[in-house]
Amino acid sequence: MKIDHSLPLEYSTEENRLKILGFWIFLGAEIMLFGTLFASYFTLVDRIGSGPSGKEIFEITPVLIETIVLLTSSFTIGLGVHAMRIGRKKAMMSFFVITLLLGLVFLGVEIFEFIHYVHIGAGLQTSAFTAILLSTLGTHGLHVTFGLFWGLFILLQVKKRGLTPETANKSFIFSLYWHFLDVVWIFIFSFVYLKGMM
Amino acid sequence: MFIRKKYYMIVMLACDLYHLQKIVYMFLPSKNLERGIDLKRFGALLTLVFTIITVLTGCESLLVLDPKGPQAEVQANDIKMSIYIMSFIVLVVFGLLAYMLIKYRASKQGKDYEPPHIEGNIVVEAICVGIPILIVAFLSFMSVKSNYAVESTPKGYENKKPLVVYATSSNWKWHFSYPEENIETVNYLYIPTNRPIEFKLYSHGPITSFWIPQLGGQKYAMADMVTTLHLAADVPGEYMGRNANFSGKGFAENTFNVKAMPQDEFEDWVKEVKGTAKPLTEQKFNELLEPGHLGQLTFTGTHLGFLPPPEGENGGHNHGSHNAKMGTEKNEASESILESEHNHH
Amino acid sequence: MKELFPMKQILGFVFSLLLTVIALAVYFLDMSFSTGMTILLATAFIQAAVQLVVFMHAGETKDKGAIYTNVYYGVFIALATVFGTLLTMIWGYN
Amino acid sequence: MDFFDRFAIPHPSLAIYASMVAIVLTVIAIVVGLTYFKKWGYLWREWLTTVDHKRIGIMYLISALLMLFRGGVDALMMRAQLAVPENTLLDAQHYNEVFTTHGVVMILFMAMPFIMALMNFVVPLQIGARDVAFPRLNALSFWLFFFGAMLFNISFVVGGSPDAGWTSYFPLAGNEFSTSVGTNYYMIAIQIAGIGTLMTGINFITTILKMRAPGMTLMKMPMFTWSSLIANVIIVFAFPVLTVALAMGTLDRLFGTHFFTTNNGGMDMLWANLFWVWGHPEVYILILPAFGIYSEVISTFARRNLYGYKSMVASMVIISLLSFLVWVHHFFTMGQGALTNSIFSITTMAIAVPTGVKIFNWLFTLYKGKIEITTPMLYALLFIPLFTIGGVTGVMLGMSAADYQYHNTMFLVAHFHMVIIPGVVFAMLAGLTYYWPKMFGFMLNERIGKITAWTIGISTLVAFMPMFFTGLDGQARRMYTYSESTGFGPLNMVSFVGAIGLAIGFILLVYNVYYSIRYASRDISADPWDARTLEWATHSPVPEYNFAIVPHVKSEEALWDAKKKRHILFQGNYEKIHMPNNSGVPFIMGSIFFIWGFALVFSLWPLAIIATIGILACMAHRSMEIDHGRYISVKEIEETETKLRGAK
Repeated sequence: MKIDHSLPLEYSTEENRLKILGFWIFLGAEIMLFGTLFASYFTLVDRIGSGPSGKEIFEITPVLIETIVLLTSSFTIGLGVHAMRIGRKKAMMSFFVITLLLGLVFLGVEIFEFIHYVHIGAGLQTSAFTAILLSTLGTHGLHVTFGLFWGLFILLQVKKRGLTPETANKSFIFSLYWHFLDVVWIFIFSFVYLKGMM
Repeated sequence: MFIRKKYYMIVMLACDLYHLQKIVYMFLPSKNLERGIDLKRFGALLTLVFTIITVLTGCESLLVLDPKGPQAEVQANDIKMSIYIMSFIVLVVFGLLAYMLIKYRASKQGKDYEPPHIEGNIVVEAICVGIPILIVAFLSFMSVKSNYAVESTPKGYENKKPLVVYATSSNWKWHFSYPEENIETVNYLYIPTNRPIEFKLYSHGPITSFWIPQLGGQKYAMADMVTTLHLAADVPGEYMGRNANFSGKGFAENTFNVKAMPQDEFEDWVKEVKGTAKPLTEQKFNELLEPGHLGQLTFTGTHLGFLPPPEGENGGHNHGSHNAKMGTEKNEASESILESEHNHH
Repeated sequence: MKELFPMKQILGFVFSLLLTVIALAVYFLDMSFSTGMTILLATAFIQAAVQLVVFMHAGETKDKGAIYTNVYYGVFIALATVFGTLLTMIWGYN
Repeated sequence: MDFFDRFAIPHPSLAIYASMVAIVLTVIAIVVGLTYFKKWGYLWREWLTTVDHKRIGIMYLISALLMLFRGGVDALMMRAQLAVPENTLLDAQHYNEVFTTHGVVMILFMAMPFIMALMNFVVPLQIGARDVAFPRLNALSFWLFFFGAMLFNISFVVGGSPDAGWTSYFPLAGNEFSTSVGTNYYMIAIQIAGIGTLMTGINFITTILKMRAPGMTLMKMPMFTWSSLIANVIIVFAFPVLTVALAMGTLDRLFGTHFFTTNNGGMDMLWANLFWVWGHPEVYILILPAFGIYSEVISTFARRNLYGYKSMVASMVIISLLSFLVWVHHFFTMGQGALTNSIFSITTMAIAVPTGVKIFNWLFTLYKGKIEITTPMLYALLFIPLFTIGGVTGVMLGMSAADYQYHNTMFLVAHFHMVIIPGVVFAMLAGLTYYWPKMFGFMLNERIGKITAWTIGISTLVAFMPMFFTGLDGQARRMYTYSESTGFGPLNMVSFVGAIGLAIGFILLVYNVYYSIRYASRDISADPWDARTLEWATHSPVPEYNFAIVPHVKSEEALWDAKKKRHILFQGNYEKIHMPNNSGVPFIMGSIFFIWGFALVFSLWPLAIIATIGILACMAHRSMEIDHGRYISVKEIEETETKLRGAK
């Protein structure tokens, strides 16, 4: 395996460069996935049947907590990648741990939010609106959940194997994923919640 | 007579195949090609093209190309026009292909002929882009124009008061409600000629498509909204109508008869219905909604009163509960209706 | 410790918080739907761009052409899908 | 017994029972055969665990051919049923199942894998790469497709086939009107295969962008590679839409949500909308690689460079964008108003322009050529006129006002068959014949091949031309029967004759394979067609590392210029070659996906949860695994090369 030392570790082999580009293309597909969910959401948002509308169920506090937490986690994982690039394994791991913990908080609040919705009669089966609302949020939430497990496995590998071209590559790709989830959340925050409460 | 027309077309198709066979020979490996034969082959190709055009002009008797109302006429004219333009394109492509194949076969080239390297030619490519763009632009213009034409009251009928008919489908029937006349029919439709008809379409179940080919193109009938179809009949007569969108087991037989007649005859019919038919009750209508086929039925009153169509405040946005009771019946449930009513229509 | 907190990233973070606060105006202030949507569209897309450039390092390698093309293509198609769907499913019926 | 009742066929017939027996017997025969000939190990080592793009391509090919016959039998049954008025060969329910599975199988489980087969086999060779970017992912893609297809196919004998059409419009496909598990199969099997396709898309874009041989700039790529790149771009952006639509459909069916139902705000047409947002680009995913094949074949056998290379590329890029902007033409008749229809009518017809450019470029490639009519070329030459008919009728359908009359009729059916069969199927058969020597080291018989091509070509015309007329005469599609008074009978009989012709054509194809395996000469050169691109520069069949030395490319027709202008392709000495290791994980993961899908179809929740955990475990294993691949030593390369040259 040829290692190119002029590049950051995560780009240092051909395989690594392939993986990073491949992941970007995957993110292109994810843009379309969430784009479709948004298209469906906007189409169904007023079709509330006999259930509640967004205005009636959205609350600003949990949404704000989720937003701040996720934005911060996106910042910390950025710092993690920076630490990785200057070879600070411990710092990098700490930032990743903080990121995952923030992700966990986000998930907790979201689960709480879901339970609340179901409790006030806005369950998955209530109306087209609630179905698409919970599916859109749920798809993002599932991505976060998946990310938590994925991040955990990467942390384990970094701990065990140190910063090698492989682990650095995985960590970097994971950071791309995490930032992307933040971007998606910004759109959810803006066009599901804020637009709904406007 | 109906069937004889089809046989005529088969004969024409067979002619096509005969000519095609001639062209086939052009492709088969043969050793001694003479110039004379080439011309014959080209002749065969031309004959083929002419045959195609003859067949197409023989199409006048096809339902869609035999319009009996202004909307169908707009569409038939569009179709014929596009067929002619497209035949021209097909002709050009076939001609070019035949020319290239006849002229540049390996067997016609010298043994050490080396085909040249040609990158492309701006002028040629500009023509290949330009002419299609012109054609597409023209067709787009026509398309948009006809589009607005078929989506509004038929031309020449603007000043006449339209007859509103609610045409609703249920598995696998059509219900026609005449709110002004306050009558309702099942699986048959009487309309006055020379008067615009405004069909309000929706469905008590799967998506269906309301289609009377000789009066105009189709439009969907859906459960959660009402769509509008503008038609009119110029000529009295009986026309075929059907659901064109697949809707399950009874789809093939999901047809209805249309009879267009002068206004006074239509009014006589309405009177007669009012005098003889039974009123449509909610209970009776729910029975009618059961999946299955029915013959032709006639009622006074309409179902629009007790089961309002999904428009206005009952429309897609907030509707819901009233539709819930339908459709839960299994298709299986009324197998018997399907069997017993099969002969009626 | 300081080397762990590069200025670019901190500024990026502050900026994204700022954008969030601006976006929140549509909730706390009273404004028309179109003004609100304009603000939301602006803040959301700028925010996405910040993430893309500052945190995701989209433009740092030779592949940046491919990466940006990919993202633009995706955004274009996604927007076409969203607005095309709205046009067909809702606006067309008015 | 309640538990087992759900697996029963709700509407059985003799054919289904016969199939059950046949399936069981076939499985037994395969198991016994493998055991008797002691081939289990071989199968596992060489095929099930392979990550070699060539072998994966061949597995796609075999699957596609199998599915072609499954879908073909469906087609024959339909045409037989409609051959005469009021026929009773099939009843309505069976007819509905048959046309549904025909559509799904032909589009998703025949045409798609056929394209994947050629892409997998050819693209890395054409760009001078050792393999695709992510060989392991490639294997996973294949197995997801394969098990998705298998899941879909068992619906025939377990639980009942879907019967709501390949478009599966709601609410007909919803719980209200489809009570069997058929549509669950549809939703989940396509989902599984679709995820595989999406990953292929990512894989091939990365491969083509990053793994080209030195010197091969984007504008020096062979046209098939270009078309594959564009098709994969469309895959990456179109398939997520299908993923979402299917997930919503699944939620509706399994969890009682109201996305597409007729109550509680559900919107049935949203399904149609999303389906076609994916569905129309899908058409171009199929047709573009086919265009690529034609470009290669026509240029090879006209003995000329491809005319208008740049405009070919430009037209494909434009098609890829436009393909996402036209979907509404599939439901012009929904009532969305004249404005919306006008917009989509114009975008639809606009696609005809770049497509037309391609047709003219092929015609001009023939100009001043030295045309040699081989079997692949014959398919290409049959394609041009037939596809033109299909294409121009497409423009006619694009005129929205007129479409109100074509929609849902046999005219439409005729149109898309005249596009897809000459466009895609002929291309795949041309590609199959063209690349057969590269795949297997011997050529298919030319005489039988040409007869096959003619049979298929003429039969296509006979089978589908009459439908244009019956369509304009008011025959709706998907009707299981019609009365004699409609007068549709004779023309439908003609179609049936055409369908039989097509069947004969495909049987001839199989016969050709059999005949050539037995009698064809194994003594062929690496470049039997005197072709122009890089894939013909290596041995036939291709060694596992593709090229012993990485080629250096100077022009868009690398091999041709090496032959004519003495460009040197291979410089330098052998070096050890890094290759990926085989892995059983993709196959195992595919099998677990199959179980997962089956569990969801029948709502077997504990099993579904176990399978989900299994899938996640496979991913976790992959994450933790250390696999640096292996090296092929210089000595081994030398041995292989000497052996292959000896066979020349």
